[in-house]
Amino acid sequence: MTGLALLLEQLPALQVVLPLLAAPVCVLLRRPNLVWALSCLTSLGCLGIALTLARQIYPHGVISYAMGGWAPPFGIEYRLDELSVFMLVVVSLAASLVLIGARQSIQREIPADRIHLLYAAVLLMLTGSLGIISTGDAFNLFVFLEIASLSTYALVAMGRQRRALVAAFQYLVLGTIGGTFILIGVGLLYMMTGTLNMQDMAERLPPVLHTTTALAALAFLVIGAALKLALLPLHIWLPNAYTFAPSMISALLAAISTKVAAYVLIRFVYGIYDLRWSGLNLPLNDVLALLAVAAMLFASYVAVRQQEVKRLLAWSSLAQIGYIVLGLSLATSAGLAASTLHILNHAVIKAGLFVAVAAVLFRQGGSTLQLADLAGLSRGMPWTTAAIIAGGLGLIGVPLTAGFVSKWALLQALIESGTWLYVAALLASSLLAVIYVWRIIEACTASTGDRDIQRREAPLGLQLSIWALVAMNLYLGINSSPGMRLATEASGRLLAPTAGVPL
Amino acid sequence: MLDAILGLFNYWIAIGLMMTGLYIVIAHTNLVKKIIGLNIFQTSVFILYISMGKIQGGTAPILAEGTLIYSNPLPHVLILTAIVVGVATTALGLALIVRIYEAYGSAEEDEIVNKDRRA
Amino acid sequence: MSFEPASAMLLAVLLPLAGAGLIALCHRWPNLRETVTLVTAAALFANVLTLVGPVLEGIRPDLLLIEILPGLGLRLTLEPLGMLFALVASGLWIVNSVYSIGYMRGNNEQHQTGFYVCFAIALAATQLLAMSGNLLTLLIGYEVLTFSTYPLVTHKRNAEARAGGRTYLGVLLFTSIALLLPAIVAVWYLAGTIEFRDGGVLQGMVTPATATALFALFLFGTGKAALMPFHRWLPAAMVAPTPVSALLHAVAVVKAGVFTVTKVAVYIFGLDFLSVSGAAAPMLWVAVFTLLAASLVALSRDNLKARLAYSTVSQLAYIVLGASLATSMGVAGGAFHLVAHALGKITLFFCAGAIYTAMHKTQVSELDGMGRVMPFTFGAFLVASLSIIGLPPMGGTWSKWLLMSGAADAGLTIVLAVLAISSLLNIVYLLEIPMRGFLRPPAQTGGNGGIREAPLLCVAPLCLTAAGCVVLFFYPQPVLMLLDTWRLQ
Amino acid sequence: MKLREEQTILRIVSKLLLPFILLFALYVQFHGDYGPGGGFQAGVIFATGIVLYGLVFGLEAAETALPPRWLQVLMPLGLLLYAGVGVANILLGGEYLNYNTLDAHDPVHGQHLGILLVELGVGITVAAVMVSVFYAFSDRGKD
Repeated sequence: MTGLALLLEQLPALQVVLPLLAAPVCVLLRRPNLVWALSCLTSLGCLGIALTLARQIYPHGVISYAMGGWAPPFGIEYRLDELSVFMLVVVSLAASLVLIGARQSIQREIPADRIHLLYAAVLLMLTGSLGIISTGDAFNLFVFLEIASLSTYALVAMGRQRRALVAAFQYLVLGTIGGTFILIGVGLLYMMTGTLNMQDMAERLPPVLHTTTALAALAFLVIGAALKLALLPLHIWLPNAYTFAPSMISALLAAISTKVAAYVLIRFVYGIYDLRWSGLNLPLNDVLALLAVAAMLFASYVAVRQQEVKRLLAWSSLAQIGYIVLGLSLATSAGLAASTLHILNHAVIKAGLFVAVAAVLFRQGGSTLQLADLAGLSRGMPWTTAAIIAGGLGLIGVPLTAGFVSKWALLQALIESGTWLYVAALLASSLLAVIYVWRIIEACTASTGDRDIQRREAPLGLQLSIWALVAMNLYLGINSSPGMRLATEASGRLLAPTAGVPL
Repeated sequence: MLDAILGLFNYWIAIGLMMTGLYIVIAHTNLVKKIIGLNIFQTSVFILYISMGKIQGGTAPILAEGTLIYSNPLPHVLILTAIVVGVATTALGLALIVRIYEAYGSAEEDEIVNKDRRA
Repeated sequence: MSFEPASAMLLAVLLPLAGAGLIALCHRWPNLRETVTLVTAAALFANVLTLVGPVLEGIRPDLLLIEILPGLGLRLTLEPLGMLFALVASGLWIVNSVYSIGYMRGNNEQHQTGFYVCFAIALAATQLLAMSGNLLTLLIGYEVLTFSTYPLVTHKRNAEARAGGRTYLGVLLFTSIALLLPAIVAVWYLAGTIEFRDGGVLQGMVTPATATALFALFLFGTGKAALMPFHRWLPAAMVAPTPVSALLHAVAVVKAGVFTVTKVAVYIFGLDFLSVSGAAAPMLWVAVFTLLAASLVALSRDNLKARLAYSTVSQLAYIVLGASLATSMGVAGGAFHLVAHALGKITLFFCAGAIYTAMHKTQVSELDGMGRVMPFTFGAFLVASLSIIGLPPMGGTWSKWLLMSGAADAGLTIVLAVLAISSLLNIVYLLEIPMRGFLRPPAQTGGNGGIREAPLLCVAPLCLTAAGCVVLFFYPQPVLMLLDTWRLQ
Repeated sequence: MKLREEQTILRIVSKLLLPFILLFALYVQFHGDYGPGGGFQAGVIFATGIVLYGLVFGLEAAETALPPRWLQVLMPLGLLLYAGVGVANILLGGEYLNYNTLDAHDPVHGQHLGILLVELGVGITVAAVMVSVFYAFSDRGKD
């Protein structure tokens, strides 16, 4: 075996280890620009690894990696199937694109002696997120989830306003409750199955499925994941966290945190349990679907009424999370594929919007951006305005943007399941999206009146990041066949009657 | 009935602690108390795990002459990790409280909300 | 030129887009900018003309640009109806551009570069729409058209403009997302394809009840066709400068709406299926109602542009009516009316703009005696009015004739009566204006400064389009040939 | 502070105890692969020693003994040691954290070596984090 092939074997671990190694190096380096460069390189490295893995997994199927050489199900197994590798690409791609533009914005918003800590926290968050996706071990998943969450709390707390601290605290309390719920669920499952390996669990679960313990475990897992995901009644932490976090961190959160939580939910309800099991005597699909619909409508409605741009986008994220959950609640391959695709598309769209907002804030100063502050933006920062419009159209789901494709897929899935009420809800939510997006666009193109705001385009780095994300958005909207195919294969693997290879 | 109460006493303790912890988190406005509640809540889960690993008549899982039944060490190991996570969370939570106190002059949630509203 | 027809199609979409880019680059040099606009418009028209030959020979150029989802891509296909629309839109763009230059300079408007850029993008969208080979491409063209015309509608950027723009965008986006998109998804789900095909794709796939519902979704969903109750955007868009109104009402937007309706009726439902299943019948009455109601509203409007707007709502209903008759004669009548009304209405709006530019008058009641001051403008107005009413020797005669034959074919005598009544209403509300202009004495005394027309760049186009109305009566063959090609296929 | 100077017994006892606390921490640290113990516990015990020192002799004294600058370096260093062992395993041709590779001839020896190094990394980080948390809190409110 050559050295390179040897290294290829180790990619599932390297994926997670790379940012884990880079984080302490960041703390040691301290120099803001060096640290930023290292973070970029690391996330790009992760992206490279994820793509390499995808090239292996899509044609050949699941990769199983025995951590520390201990064979599964006894040791910790890193198990990469189509869905996980899809998510790996989403997360590392979003992280790379956002980090590339982060340098100036972070320098402007964070005191110089803390920048290296911020990047270290970002890398730890990346470690956690990638770990969650890669691991096949339920407890390991919990640990990574907490690593990601803890670094996120710290990142939110670095916001410039004092309210960032309160937002971070709120997030910490609810996030910890969510994490602990997942811990309980994992414990109960371990009680019933005697294993922590999720694949193993899935195989041992059917005989004991009818027990209260197994059902309680599912309830705990779903609620825990829903808390991290900010599914509607459990959403209160999210708007504040997104609003008061440093601008670029908001972009990262929007692109990564909730998306990973959505992955966790999918893993629980399809990887361990299976929503389609008839023995599962719970109306879980309906509950999830109703919550999703409530999120789509209510959150969009609240978004329409917001005056602060980041908060508006945060509420819009809540609505978009509704789309994702609605798709996966259908328990069909088409629905799950639509959800998966929307995870990617929404990550790209929302990250683009938040980075654009960061660019505006970079020129404007301050840490919150009222709609009224946007007046005259189309004159001073025409390119940024164009990016905001492109992202907004993506949120609405206008054709040729990524949002259209996933919405189309979701509509298809809904019609296929004959759930017409949900179709109506989806359309109603899109209409609300039109309104809130239009409020932003109208604010951007409004004339400044007497006030003469001097504005220039943001620095090149931010521009680059914005346009990379917008280009992704448009590319995914125009040439969506590959994304759709990957998402369909990912959901197909998860819903296959005999999921995965034998242990 | 009695069996359900006494035989499963470990679960009852865990549930009791869990509810106590959650109640404190929800009901108290003092941020430090919230963290304490959170800790109690987490501890209940630790107990749940550890009691799960105990096997009646089992000894510590160290190979020794004459013992055949061992308790399951795995939950302990897991919980050790979970405790570390809990400590990290607590530390971060407390650090945030200190900074919130410095910024607002208070660690009571309602006062903080009021101050933000006025600002 | 020896273009492949397929590449000429692509060029028809790309040319205006390239033009838009160039116009933006020429921001600082107004003369150069306007030259670019005119050159692009002329090039586009020439390019579209090259396609007429092949289409008349029965060729249908077809080009799959990109596949967005499996079986679902951006596809350009040119059939005779689309050819007609592309021709009308690109041809009138030239005239409209000339007029715009006169109007914008005459009124010293702001943001002129943005105006021409958006105009060019809107034209690209109409070309895409006209040549769309499936519903998705059509939807994209439709939405791009909506978004690119929004800045034009809100050109004045004041509160009033923004309120009008909000209604404009709100109605159009609401209908397209809430009704049109689900209809498209439903067709995709039911028929497995959203390609436009001869004879439709839905035959045998759906029950008559579903077809009726779908047809209603399509017709109401096409907000640009301005069927009541989704017509509010059209009067609201009157806040726009007049060249924009001309574009909205004659060239691009409303015609895109009725073209969509026609195309869906012909190539998605298929006329046979539409008449056999009875799916079109309810919509026929909606069209009839809109036709009459809008005429009545137009009667009560004193603002000239508002009156013309309601007239448009009414005239569009003719075309929808033609499609809903579900006979080839009816569709042909609708398609002919698409041309005739375009020529007539653009003239009327040009006149309204010319009156505003020269005299700053916007109300019908202020126009007494103005005909003597602006004889060319009011003469053109008279010609265009007669054409829209459908009196010989104007082009509108043919479309009324075809529509009536179509109604007779379908055995709907009552529709004949409706068309007759509507023509009477047209006479009342349209002819009032030239009557006032020519026959009444001027309101103010001492206003006899001789002839005072708007700038030449404004007047020449409107005389040209008025002449077009007459030419269309004596020489309708090109249009009829295209329609024959369509009917023979 | 006056109070601190009066606590003679406390000062002497803690001075006596301190070496043993640290020694015990090291014992727990390095005996972890045979008996109960390991990096987490050892790190905390070690930190306890420093915390006790700080409580009794004052923050300044503790910070002279173990400067915060060191902690800033020690924290990432421990993590690096941990992750580095894993990477070394990969470079030696095994899976991440497959200690068997550390000794080409005797996998069991490799296991011992591996867990020792990894736990040392954990211990260093935990101790450093604990102490810096203590520093951070007791540093507050002075200025």
